[in-house]
Amino acid sequence: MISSVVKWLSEPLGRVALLIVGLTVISGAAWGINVLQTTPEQPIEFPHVRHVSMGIPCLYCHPGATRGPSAGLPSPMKCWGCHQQMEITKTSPLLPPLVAAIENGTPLRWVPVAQVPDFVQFNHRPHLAAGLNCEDCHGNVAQMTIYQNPQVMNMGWCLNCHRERSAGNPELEKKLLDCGTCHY
Amino acid sequence: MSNTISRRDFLKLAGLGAATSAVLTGCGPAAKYVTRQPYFDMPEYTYHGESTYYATTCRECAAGCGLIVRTFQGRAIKVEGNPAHPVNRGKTCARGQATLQGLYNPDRIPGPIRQGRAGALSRQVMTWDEALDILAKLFQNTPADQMAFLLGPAPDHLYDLVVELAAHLGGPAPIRFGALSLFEGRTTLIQAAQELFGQAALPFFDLASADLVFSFGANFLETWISPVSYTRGLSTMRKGRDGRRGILVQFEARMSQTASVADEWIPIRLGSEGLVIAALARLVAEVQGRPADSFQEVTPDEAATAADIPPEMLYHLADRLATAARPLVLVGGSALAHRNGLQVAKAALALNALLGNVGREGGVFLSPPAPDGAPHSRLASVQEMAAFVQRLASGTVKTLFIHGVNPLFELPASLGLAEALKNVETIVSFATFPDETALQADYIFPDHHGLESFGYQRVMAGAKEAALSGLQPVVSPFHDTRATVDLLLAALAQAGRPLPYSDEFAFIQSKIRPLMTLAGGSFTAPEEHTFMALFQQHGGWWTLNDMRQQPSSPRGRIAVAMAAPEDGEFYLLPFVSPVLGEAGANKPWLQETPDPTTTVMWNTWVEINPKTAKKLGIKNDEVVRLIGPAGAIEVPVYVYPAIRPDTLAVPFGQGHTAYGRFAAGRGANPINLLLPILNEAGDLAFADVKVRLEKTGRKYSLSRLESRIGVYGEGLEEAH
Amino acid sequence: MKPIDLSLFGAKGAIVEAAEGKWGMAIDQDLCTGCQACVVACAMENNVPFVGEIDAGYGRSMHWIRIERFWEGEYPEIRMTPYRPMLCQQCGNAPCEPVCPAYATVHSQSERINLQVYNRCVGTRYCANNCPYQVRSFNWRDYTDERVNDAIATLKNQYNPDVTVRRRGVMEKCTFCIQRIHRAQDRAKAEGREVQDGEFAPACAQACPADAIVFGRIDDLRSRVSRLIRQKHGVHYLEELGTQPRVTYLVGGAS
Amino acid sequence: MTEKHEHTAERHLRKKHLMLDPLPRGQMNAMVMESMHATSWKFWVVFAVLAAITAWGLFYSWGVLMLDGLGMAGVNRPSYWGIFLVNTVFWIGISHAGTFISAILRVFKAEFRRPFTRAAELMTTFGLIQAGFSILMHMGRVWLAYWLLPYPNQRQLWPNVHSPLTWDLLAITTYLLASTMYLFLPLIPDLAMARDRSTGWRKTFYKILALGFRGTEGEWTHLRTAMNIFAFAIIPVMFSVHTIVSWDFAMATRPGWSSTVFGPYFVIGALHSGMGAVVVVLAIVRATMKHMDYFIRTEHFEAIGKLMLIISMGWGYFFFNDYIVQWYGGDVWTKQLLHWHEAGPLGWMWFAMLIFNVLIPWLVLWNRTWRSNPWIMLTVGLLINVGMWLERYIIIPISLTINRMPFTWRMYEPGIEIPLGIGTLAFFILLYLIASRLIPLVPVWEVQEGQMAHSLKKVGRETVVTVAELE
Repeated sequence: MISSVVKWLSEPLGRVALLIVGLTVISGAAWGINVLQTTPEQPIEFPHVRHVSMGIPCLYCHPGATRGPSAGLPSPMKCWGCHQQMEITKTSPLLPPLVAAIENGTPLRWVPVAQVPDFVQFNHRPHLAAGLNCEDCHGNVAQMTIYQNPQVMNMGWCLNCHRERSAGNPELEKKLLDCGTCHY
Repeated sequence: MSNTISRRDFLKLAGLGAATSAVLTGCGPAAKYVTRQPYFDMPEYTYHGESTYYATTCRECAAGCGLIVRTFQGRAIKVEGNPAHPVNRGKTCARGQATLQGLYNPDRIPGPIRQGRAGALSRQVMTWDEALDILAKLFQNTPADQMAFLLGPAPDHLYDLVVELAAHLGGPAPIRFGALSLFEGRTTLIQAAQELFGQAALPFFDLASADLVFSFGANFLETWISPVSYTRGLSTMRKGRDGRRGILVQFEARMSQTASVADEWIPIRLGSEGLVIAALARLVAEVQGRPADSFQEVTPDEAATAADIPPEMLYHLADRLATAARPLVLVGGSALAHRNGLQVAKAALALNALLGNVGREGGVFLSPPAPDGAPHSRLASVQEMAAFVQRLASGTVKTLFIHGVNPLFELPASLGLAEALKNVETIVSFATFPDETALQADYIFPDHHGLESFGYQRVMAGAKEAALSGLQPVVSPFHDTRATVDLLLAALAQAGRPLPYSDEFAFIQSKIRPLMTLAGGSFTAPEEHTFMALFQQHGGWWTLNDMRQQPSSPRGRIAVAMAAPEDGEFYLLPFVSPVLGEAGANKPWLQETPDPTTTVMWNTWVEINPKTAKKLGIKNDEVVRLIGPAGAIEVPVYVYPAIRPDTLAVPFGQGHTAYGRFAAGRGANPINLLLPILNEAGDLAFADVKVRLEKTGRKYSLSRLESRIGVYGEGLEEAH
Repeated sequence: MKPIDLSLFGAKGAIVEAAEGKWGMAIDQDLCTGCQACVVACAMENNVPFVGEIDAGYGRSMHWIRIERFWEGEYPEIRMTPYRPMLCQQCGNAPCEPVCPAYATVHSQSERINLQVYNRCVGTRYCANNCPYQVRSFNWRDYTDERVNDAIATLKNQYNPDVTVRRRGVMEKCTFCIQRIHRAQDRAKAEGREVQDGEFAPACAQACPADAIVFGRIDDLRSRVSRLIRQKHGVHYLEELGTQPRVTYLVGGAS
Repeated sequence: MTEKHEHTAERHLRKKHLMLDPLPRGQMNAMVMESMHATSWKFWVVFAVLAAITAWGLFYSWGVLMLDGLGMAGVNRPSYWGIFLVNTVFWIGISHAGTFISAILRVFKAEFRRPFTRAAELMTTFGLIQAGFSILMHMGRVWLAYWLLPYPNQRQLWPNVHSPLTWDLLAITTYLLASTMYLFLPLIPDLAMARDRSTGWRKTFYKILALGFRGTEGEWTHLRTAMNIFAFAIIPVMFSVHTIVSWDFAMATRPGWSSTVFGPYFVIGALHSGMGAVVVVLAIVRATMKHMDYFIRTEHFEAIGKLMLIISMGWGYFFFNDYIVQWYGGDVWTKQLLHWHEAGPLGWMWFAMLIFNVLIPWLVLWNRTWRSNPWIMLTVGLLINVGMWLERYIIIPISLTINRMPFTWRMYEPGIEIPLGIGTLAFFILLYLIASRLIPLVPVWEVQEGQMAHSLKKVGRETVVTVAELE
């Protein structure tokens, strides 16, 4: 029985069948990867590039970074502070959701992209205090529209930097390589 | 086409790996990923990832402990004590800690409901406009004297408003009730102070500075009056003054949690408390060579026999009391729950006077008055509740409003409230949870949870300072609920009989305003808005100096005797569950918190002395039927080594038929065994009840934290 | 002679640290009233799940701190032993650490406490077997999953975002509220100072109405906790096992 | 075969001893082949039942366990390890006899081993599979079990080499690999024999497995050398594995576990249960498979019986040694524990263990007639296995009840462990069933080799057995 199947697979029709199965598997996998990696749909396709090029510092909209764990996502009122004075607010096809949010008093449901799992306790403040800049981890946001992580934010990536920075300093090594620094 | 993998593709592949490993290692449902409402207009001081802390007041009981609630992105995360608050000084009890489980309880009433006295929570949701219409019509159409308000012990601002409302409409004043007050013997204590000192105030026992405390029946470490404050008192006493550690002696028929912490536990027979106090008083007087006044007729030997303790013990105790530097006699709870409870309370206060510690550090004071000068509203005694039930039964009440109390659970069924409610045309409940009483209402217009509410609570006991504890919402309402004060004000306005307050906050402000002019407070402010802001920020306003009242010298005669119980096999001692209190049963974490003395979780039990159990052939976990004068309950047995052989004890707190998934159908309610037998002050003489015990032949495994092998040696019998 | 540096042998998980430790706790059993405020406070702070009546009665309750008590004598000469809050002793030489095959329970070099790394845990439960104090609790079921326990759907709103929510198959235990340690240290560092004694406390110590639990630096002789543990009536339970517990129990009371 | 002039004594010897009762090679091969092919409907019924039990008990229940968490089982505080670990130790114990019989007896040239080395070796491999299942089931997050393997990863995390569980994993893996090799090597000539005597898919199957073995002198030399190396090498591995298993307990800071004698005590215990299991397997194989009564004779039961008696005595000695030291030590917790063992609610297990492991073997196995009866031996073997399972049950969940925190002492009541345990047992038997249809359960070449080496010689009036040294 088995041998006849094997034999059939070596025939032209069998080979076609093999090809179809193979293609299905590969395209399924590709679709899966794509679904997982598509940047999430944001309420507004926010052009970081334009804002950064105007010279707005990251901390203007994400001020939490210097104070604690989360950098924060701006509320509509923050956007409105500038946008109410700008002509483009009325004309841009991107901005009706903002106008609607202001008019209705509803929030904009931004989808956080740079996220770590629940079992990782990340704190922005010490990273900035240690002299890191936003772009060291978040990449060149000045060239992005919707933010995308420039690399996978996983433990190996974290540890690499922690190792480099603490090398040769036993006290710092204790702190930066301690499991309990991030996991509790 | 390039056949090298681009950097982006590589990241995608790596991302797939990351996603897979996130699935594999996932520890979620993550605390961070709880659905949250993003801010529309973020307050300036709120940054994502940083917590905001709000001061408010605990509403799990009426003691009025100050809380600091940690909130994070619009959710209340953790409750801590307010370190500045005079009642609890930064500490909390277990019930206070679990208050968030009430706020986020899955069984809260989500919005106004046309309940129609259905047995279960009705699904007929209304809008608040409809609710308002109904209320307004009720105010318009019900004659004021046919309207009745039944309120709980908290919050005080609602009570104040309803008092004004009733006066405004010309109806009878609202009545307040809470099961804790029933078990504490508050009315009796106040009445005793009134009769003995001529001042109607709750006695304040200064535990912290005493060095020898005799406590009769008062479970002050559990639920009695202000447990956090009294625990601090005990702690201070234990830490000692000048290196001398204070001693606590507890007289109780059952080793309660308080007794278990005491240095000595003296198991006197229920009902003999008055005699023992009187005998001690006589002996102390003898030692000190002073006249014993009303206690002259008491024979110590007879008292000892009645209490079932050796007479030498009584002499010895009296000696210690007489020679102690700062002795204190404390009385409350089951000691007052006898027909002669008022005499017991008076005897204890008189003994304190005899010891010369009235109005002295480490002695007895009277609680400070409310800072705004308003008299503390006394909760109704069972006598007054019985009269109220009579009023309801007679059909003279057309509309009944109920807030903050669950009388169908908290009052003995023998009072006949359930029947009486049928004679009330319309019942409106403002309950937050679907408790037994709320389900019997025609409408439920749910109030906010305490942590979502404005308000204030007068601190009645527990602090030396006069304090008005403030409530403010720490989170925006989780459900479509509405503050009852707002609702009442709006309904009155709609009914065309408005009160002069625009809303709840304005009402509170009008009540706080007089404090601005008082000196010696915890803060001052030049103008009203600042004062209000500081009031919220500090969690209330209190005086900085000691405002306890000095009792005047005692007068009058006291006649104590052995209390005469009803007929029956065993004394019954119902006690409030130290962990659940009267309303904690709907909080899963409190259910799972072990009872301190028995370590039982999630259920009701009856405590039986091992000797009695052996005599009756009863083992642990056997379900027995307790038959009281007014009813019967079935509960599993806990063979408890520290209870008198003639006494059975059952905790109060479970046995709900409603009140959410964690409470309903769990355990039994001992209060339904009781007849409305009262003491002279009108409090329930619940300790004068005797019960019969019957086996049912069934078993129910009680969940205990402790090991029956390790603690009781089960299975290791011959080991020692 | 130079002392031997154990870390040279790679004894990272099981390293015997310097005797003094860093964080420690003193629990005065004479003051403890058994009121369970610490138990509930801990659960609220650390997202500890409840397990229901049957599991709780079967030794599966998840409390990170439990209050023990025993009996002495028989009625009427019966006495309850002082309440004994039992929690992870954060042993300097912890028996749980070397036995974990995955390094999920390790000693923190910087905070000198025992860590439980939830996401590394594979659930062999060896650590819990080997813990002489029996203070580790295991997630026997998915108690925190709203598909299993639908009450979680609303109760999860009170979850502390600073503490991982554990799922089935993972061991957990008291962490000395390491999230609070980190927060305090972070704040102090941002303000350019050291953490002050009494600046923060774990949830249990903060709630304790009797002030029976005191927490702080035991390597600082001036801290309140080290003054307390130097009193004569301090004991370390099961210290004969060489565990170097960091929780000192004060027994017998003042004077 | 029978010759007229043969003495009765000689006839008796031949009837009794397989080695002296040779059959022509071809006939013997045919017998073995037939035993594999002769499959009655009864076999399929048993097969279906076992497969169903395995599917339900092992795989379905395990799925439930994984989805719902270990709450489905009876494990609790303080009995964090339950029947899972009991079964793990039990199966590892069972697996020991295979190698013991095969390797030790081969090294010491014990001739009676020849017909049943194969069945015993299979037990090692199949038992280890069940042990592996049992320990994997016990993990809270089994889907992460690969974290216990040392593999390079970007997090730079490795397994903890301080943990006895890591040692265990290494030891068991080594043992599984080594014993599988050791099973396979002696199988090669038989596979080649089967290849030459079968057609169809069986032929392909044997062709692949026989690795082109033709039976040349060179091949035999290589095979013998390899088998010799493995036989010697696997003995220390076997001892170390069960010693390491015992260290899971002995290294812990628990009363009753922290015992220096646990290593050898566990090894002897493993042999005890393993020998019992071998006897059971042999009795069943002999009774149910065709022609097996030729290969497996009462002389084998008799010889194994002697070994079992010695091992039982050894087990008794180590048990006493462990007990007396623990008892004399006087540690308060250990005293409680010993009392709990004997007088606790499950005290009957303790006595049953002693009766099954010591009393019954000693009463039965001293008698040659009883020893030679397969059915009596089957019973004794089963009882010993029950006794040894109880021993592990006493060491794990019952001992775990007693620790240094009396507030937590609690009994253990198994839950889903029971179907899971039954599942492993069913799977074990199922694997035997499958093997009995696929590979010769008797190593034909080894029997033939033995028969060639044995002959009867007359010395004076006595007929004696002589054995020629072949290797």
